[in-house]
Amino acid sequence: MNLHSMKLVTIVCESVLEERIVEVLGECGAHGHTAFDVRGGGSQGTRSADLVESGNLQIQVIAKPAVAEVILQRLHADFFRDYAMVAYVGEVSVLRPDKF
Amino acid sequence: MNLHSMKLVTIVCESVLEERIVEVLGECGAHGHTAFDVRGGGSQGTRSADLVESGNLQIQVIAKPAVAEVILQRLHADFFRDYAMVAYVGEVSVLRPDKF
Amino acid sequence: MNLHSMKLVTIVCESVLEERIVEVLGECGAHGHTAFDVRGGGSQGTRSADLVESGNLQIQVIAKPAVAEVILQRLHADFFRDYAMVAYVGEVSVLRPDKF
Amino acid sequence: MDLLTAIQANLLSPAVLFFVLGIFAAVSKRDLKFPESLYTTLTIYLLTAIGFKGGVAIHQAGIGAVWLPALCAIALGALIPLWTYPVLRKVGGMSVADAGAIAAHYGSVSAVTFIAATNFLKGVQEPYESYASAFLAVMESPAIIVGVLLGKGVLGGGRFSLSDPGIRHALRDAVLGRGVLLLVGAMGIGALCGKRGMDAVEGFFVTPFQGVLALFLLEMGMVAGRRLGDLRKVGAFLLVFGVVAPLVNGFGGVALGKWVGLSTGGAMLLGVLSASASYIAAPAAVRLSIPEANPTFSLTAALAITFPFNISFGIPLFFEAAKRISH
Amino acid sequence: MDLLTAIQANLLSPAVLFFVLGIFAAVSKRDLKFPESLYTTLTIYLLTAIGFKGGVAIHQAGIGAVWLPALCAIALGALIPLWTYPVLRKVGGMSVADAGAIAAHYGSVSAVTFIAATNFLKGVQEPYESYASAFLAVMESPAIIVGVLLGKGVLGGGRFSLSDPGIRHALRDAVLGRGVLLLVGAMGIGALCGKRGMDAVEGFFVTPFQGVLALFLLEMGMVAGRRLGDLRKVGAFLLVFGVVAPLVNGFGGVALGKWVGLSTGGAMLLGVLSASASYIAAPAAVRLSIPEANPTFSLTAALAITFPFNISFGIPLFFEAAKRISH
Amino acid sequence: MDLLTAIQANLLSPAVLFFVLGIFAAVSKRDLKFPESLYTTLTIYLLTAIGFKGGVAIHQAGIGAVWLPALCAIALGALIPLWTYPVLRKVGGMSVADAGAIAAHYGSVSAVTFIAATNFLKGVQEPYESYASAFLAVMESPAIIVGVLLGKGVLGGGRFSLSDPGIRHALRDAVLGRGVLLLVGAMGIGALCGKRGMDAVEGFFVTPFQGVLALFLLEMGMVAGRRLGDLRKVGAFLLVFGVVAPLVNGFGGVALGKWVGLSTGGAMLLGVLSASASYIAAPAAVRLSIPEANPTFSLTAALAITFPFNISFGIPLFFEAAKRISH
Ligand SMILES: Nc1ncnc2c1ncn2[C@@H]1O[C@H](COP(=O)(O)O)[C@@H](O)[C@H]1O
Ligand SMILES: Nc1ncnc2c1ncn2[C@@H]1O[C@H](COP(=O)(O)O)[C@@H](O)[C@H]1O
Ligand SMILES: Nc1ncnc2c1ncn2[C@@H]1O[C@H](COP(=O)(O)O)[C@@H](O)[C@H]1O
Ligand code: NA
Ligand code: NA
Ligand code: NA
Repeated sequence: MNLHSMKLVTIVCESVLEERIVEVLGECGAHGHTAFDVRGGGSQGTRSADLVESGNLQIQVIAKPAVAEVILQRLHADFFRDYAMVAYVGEVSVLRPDKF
Repeated sequence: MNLHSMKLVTIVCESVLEERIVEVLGECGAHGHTAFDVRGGGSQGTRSADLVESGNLQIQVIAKPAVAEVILQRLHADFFRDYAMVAYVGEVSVLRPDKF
Repeated sequence: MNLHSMKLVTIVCESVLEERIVEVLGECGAHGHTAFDVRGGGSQGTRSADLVESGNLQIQVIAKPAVAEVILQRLHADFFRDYAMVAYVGEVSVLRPDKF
Repeated sequence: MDLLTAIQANLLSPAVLFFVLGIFAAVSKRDLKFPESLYTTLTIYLLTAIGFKGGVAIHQAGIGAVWLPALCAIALGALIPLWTYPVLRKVGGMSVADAGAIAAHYGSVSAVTFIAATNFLKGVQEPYESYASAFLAVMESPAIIVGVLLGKGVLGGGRFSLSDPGIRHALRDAVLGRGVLLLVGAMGIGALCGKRGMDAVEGFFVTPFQGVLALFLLEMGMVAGRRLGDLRKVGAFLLVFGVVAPLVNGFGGVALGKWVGLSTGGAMLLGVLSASASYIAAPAAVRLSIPEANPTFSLTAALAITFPFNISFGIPLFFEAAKRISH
Repeated sequence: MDLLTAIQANLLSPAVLFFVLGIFAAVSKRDLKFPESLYTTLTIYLLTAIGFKGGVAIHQAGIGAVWLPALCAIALGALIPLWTYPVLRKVGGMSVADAGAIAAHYGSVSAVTFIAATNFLKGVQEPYESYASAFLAVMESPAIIVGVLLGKGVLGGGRFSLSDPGIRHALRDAVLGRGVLLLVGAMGIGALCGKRGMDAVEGFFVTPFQGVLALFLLEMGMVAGRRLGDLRKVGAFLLVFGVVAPLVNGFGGVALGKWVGLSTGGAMLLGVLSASASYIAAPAAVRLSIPEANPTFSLTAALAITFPFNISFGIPLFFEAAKRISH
Repeated sequence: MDLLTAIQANLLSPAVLFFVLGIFAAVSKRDLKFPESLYTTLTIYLLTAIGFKGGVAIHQAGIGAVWLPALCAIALGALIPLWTYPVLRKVGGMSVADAGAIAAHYGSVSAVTFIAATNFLKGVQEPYESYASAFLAVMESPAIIVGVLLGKGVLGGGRFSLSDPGIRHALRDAVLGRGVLLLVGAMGIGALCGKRGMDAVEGFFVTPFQGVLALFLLEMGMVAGRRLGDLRKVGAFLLVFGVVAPLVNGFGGVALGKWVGLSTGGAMLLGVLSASASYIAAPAAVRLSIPEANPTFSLTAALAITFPFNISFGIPLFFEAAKRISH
């Protein structure tokens, strides 16, 4: 089986940002994403999900290493300062590298 | 602490496949799985979750490397062509290798 | 871009434990967590989510390697024997190491 | 009331207008963010309520009155794919898989279209056999089975095996899917409880019913509206098919209903059922058993063409037809 | 109405039949896919509605009428674990943890069983003290505390420490869990608002109430049905216990109710509460504080044996008993 | 009824008491675990119901009666940020971003406060222009736009560009957010359907309405209660502002309402709208367009101070004011 290395970028952030981040991911060259609602806590306090304002969201993107790097840079430049957000990258392998 | 290497297989696919994939995982030798509903977008369009038909699902399985490989092969053979699906593998460590 | 290595600890367990585990994570030195409801199956049977008792939960924590190790040890000591639970660790990279 | 008045009254009903609002929201990309569980909850409520009411009606009418028209309904459901399939193949130039898939959708039925039709009848104060939801219950499965057989190419000696896990799951879904189980189950409960049971639960299953339908149609409007963009992809043939098939099936259903002795309202409901296309049971079963069929074709036709057509124009049309044939 | 008629009428009520439908769906592995949030929402509605109605009743009856029977209810809840624990240990051969866990479940109460019993009384037009939901509110916690103490082995000098985080969380849950808070809170609100408040919210808390219960029992049927497979695992003793314990507790509760001056309906409700086993508050608290107890035992007994027994046969039986004692 | 009686009656209404229960649950850290989808579902229901009823009222009153007071309402919404911004800057010493953000919240409106006010009027049997929900619909957006402009520093020549994606998303949300779409959409439907449509859906949109509001306020109480802890963080100025601003805006709104010819009930509703602060539309739009503003300030003021103040004391106060001015 022929596995190919990819990056998995995970973003946890305020729900209000969903549309904007999906837009940014497309601009950075990602070909897809997966999102779901989460709850959590961090430096900016506990986030439940009863008001959209205080809702929390996890977005996962599989992307080529170069794209993943661009994504992180954009997140850093556009969102890290002002919003409750965590982002991290991991290594994964996929069968169909052309999909990402 | 004695950590053991395992594979984490993640599958994102159409909700309609949940039962079938859980069946396949068992056939491949996995001993458990975790699933939850997600939304997302990829090569086959945006998937929200308002109709089961267009629903989206994430399934995660921890398995021995050999089992993980069999799982990927089965997914490739049985589903990749016809269904909206993404699958990837990552490395993780666990304390109780006999559980998986 | 300056990426820093961190550990991602993932715990899948009975919903009833949510508050206690968040407490434990804080005691171990973690600075945040993300949680969401899942369904699944493992050695202790199928867990749906219709009663809290049989509900299932996934918790993710990004933490320094030393903290991650402490977390696993605490989970092992306090929960592994009596509760339906799976825990695993993976490698991730982050931009702001001081957050974790 | 003549046809134009009926159409106008129907178009100005809360149900249809909420549907239009949903389409508008989807088209103008204003996601109303209806929670997924709300959609499921409303479905469960509508199926249970309509089933329960039908069961109470069976209790009152006796099973003797129900079996013959129910048999006709089953036959209708199984036959519709048999004429739509060759048309889709020959006139539409569709592949075996796609033609079978679409045939399954159009033979099967849409519960919400049926419910909208009963509300229409209530609005114009036209009586109907309230056990008609039994037809809804029995028409869901046969067409799916016939359509899947066609789509797997049994006509051309194609491969069809019960050991194929997709087909196994699909048939189980088709024969006793959750929709059928809820509907038939609630119907059985209604038939056992009768009037006394209805008195107890009327405040939940009857009082808010029409309003719940309106809210549900708001959601359906969003679902349909999101599919509008796919209209370009399905081609002119399917656009025409999505209007002509319900007309043919609907008038056929009305005629059969009259022939088997149903009232004007009852015949109209049988027509609406024939005209309606499934967008819940059929899509799931077809996706599992004919994965090579393109779901965009069947779903766009069923949801973005036939469903809106039926609830806006089809319902008053079939009502008018049922009145005409009776005179 | 004699006992057989009462049992038959109860078995043919929408509530019980929907429960049976739920069991059927679970046993035939047809997941009806009720969203998780629907379960929670229905629970919130039922607890709030029953609490509010009870509060309005307290407003009308005066607290003076309530305190004595409520005290009896508390005593009942605390005493039931004390007799069930030794039986489970000696006759059933259960471990300390399992016996304490099961005792906690059977001393505590099931709100839905109570609500089904009030609906039964409404159906047979038997009056009852509508402030009886106060008994429901006060019986949930004491038994859990006693059961947990027993299960941690305090009788045998076992370790029990308030610094154990599991016990800390569990006691907090037991004393002021969400069920109790909703129930007691809504009751307080009803007591403050009285009739005028009821007039405002009747269309929500009363009109659809019985139907909502039917829908909830459909869901409970699925939950119970999924546990049926575990019946083999729990052994013959627990099967018998799951029927005998509610009978003993139920008749005891009826007798105590009569003794303290409750009406036939009220005594029957106290009996039903004693007979019922908790499947929400107790499981969570016990899981946190006695993790070494096997939840399969207590939950299967409570959900798959005692709950169905009570809502089908127990309710008419305790009603009959309450009528007999009164004459 | 004098002011004290009105306040007391309001405080003892189910709606306000359920709100207090929610606060208690949050403060005592007893999470009632209301599912997220329940919150959204209740919001959808309340907005649709109030919109639909308003639309039916417009159908009956004619658009001619509505446009002038609606225009006043728009003006009110746009003007409120213009006086609150300088006060927040100069007296409160807030940053440009924070002052603009808070001004946007206080100019915009809270639908639930409005609904609670209509329920109050129903309780005291005071008639009002039921098309008043039109004011609710038109007041949501203008204030947000003005507030965002202020918060981006346009007064001080600050940077404000429509190509900023945050501002783009925010303005789209503000002009046609989901709240406005549901409200205006349902209102249009009501206006088209009139009485006949209302007859069909009354059992859903009217019968349970007040009870649903009570349940929703239970949830709002939890949301507000969780913010109480932030009161320490916002400083004394904002505490005072959170009570004084609604008083000033409320009395202003009542006076304007009277001046433009509204009835006592209608003027009171316009006052309540002016007094209320948005906690749904404004927060989302402001978060996207003025990310540098601290949401703790605006949300704590709106949710933990102004909202509770309005539904407990504000509503009877503005009612009293409306009565006084009329004499
Ligand atoms: N150490 C962490 N591990 C996992 N998730 C985290 C962590 N820190 C923060 N988060 C998530 O990221 C969200 C925003 O974090 P923050 O900006 O730190 O408030 C939180 O609500 C959590 O869901
Ligand atoms: N690059 C990606 N990163 C993360 N998730 C993806 C990606 N591509 C697709 N997905 C998910 O997989 C589902 C099916 O993908 P597809 O078959 O490409 O339509 C999508 O709905 C997404 O939820
Ligand atoms: N091999 C596995 N892969 C992924 N998730 C698992 C696995 N085994 C167990 N789980 C999850 O962990 C929960 C508890 O597992 P267990 O203690 O084995 O019953 C299950 O309900 C699953 O959600
Ligand atoms: Na059909
Ligand atoms: Na009990
Ligand atoms: Na305002």
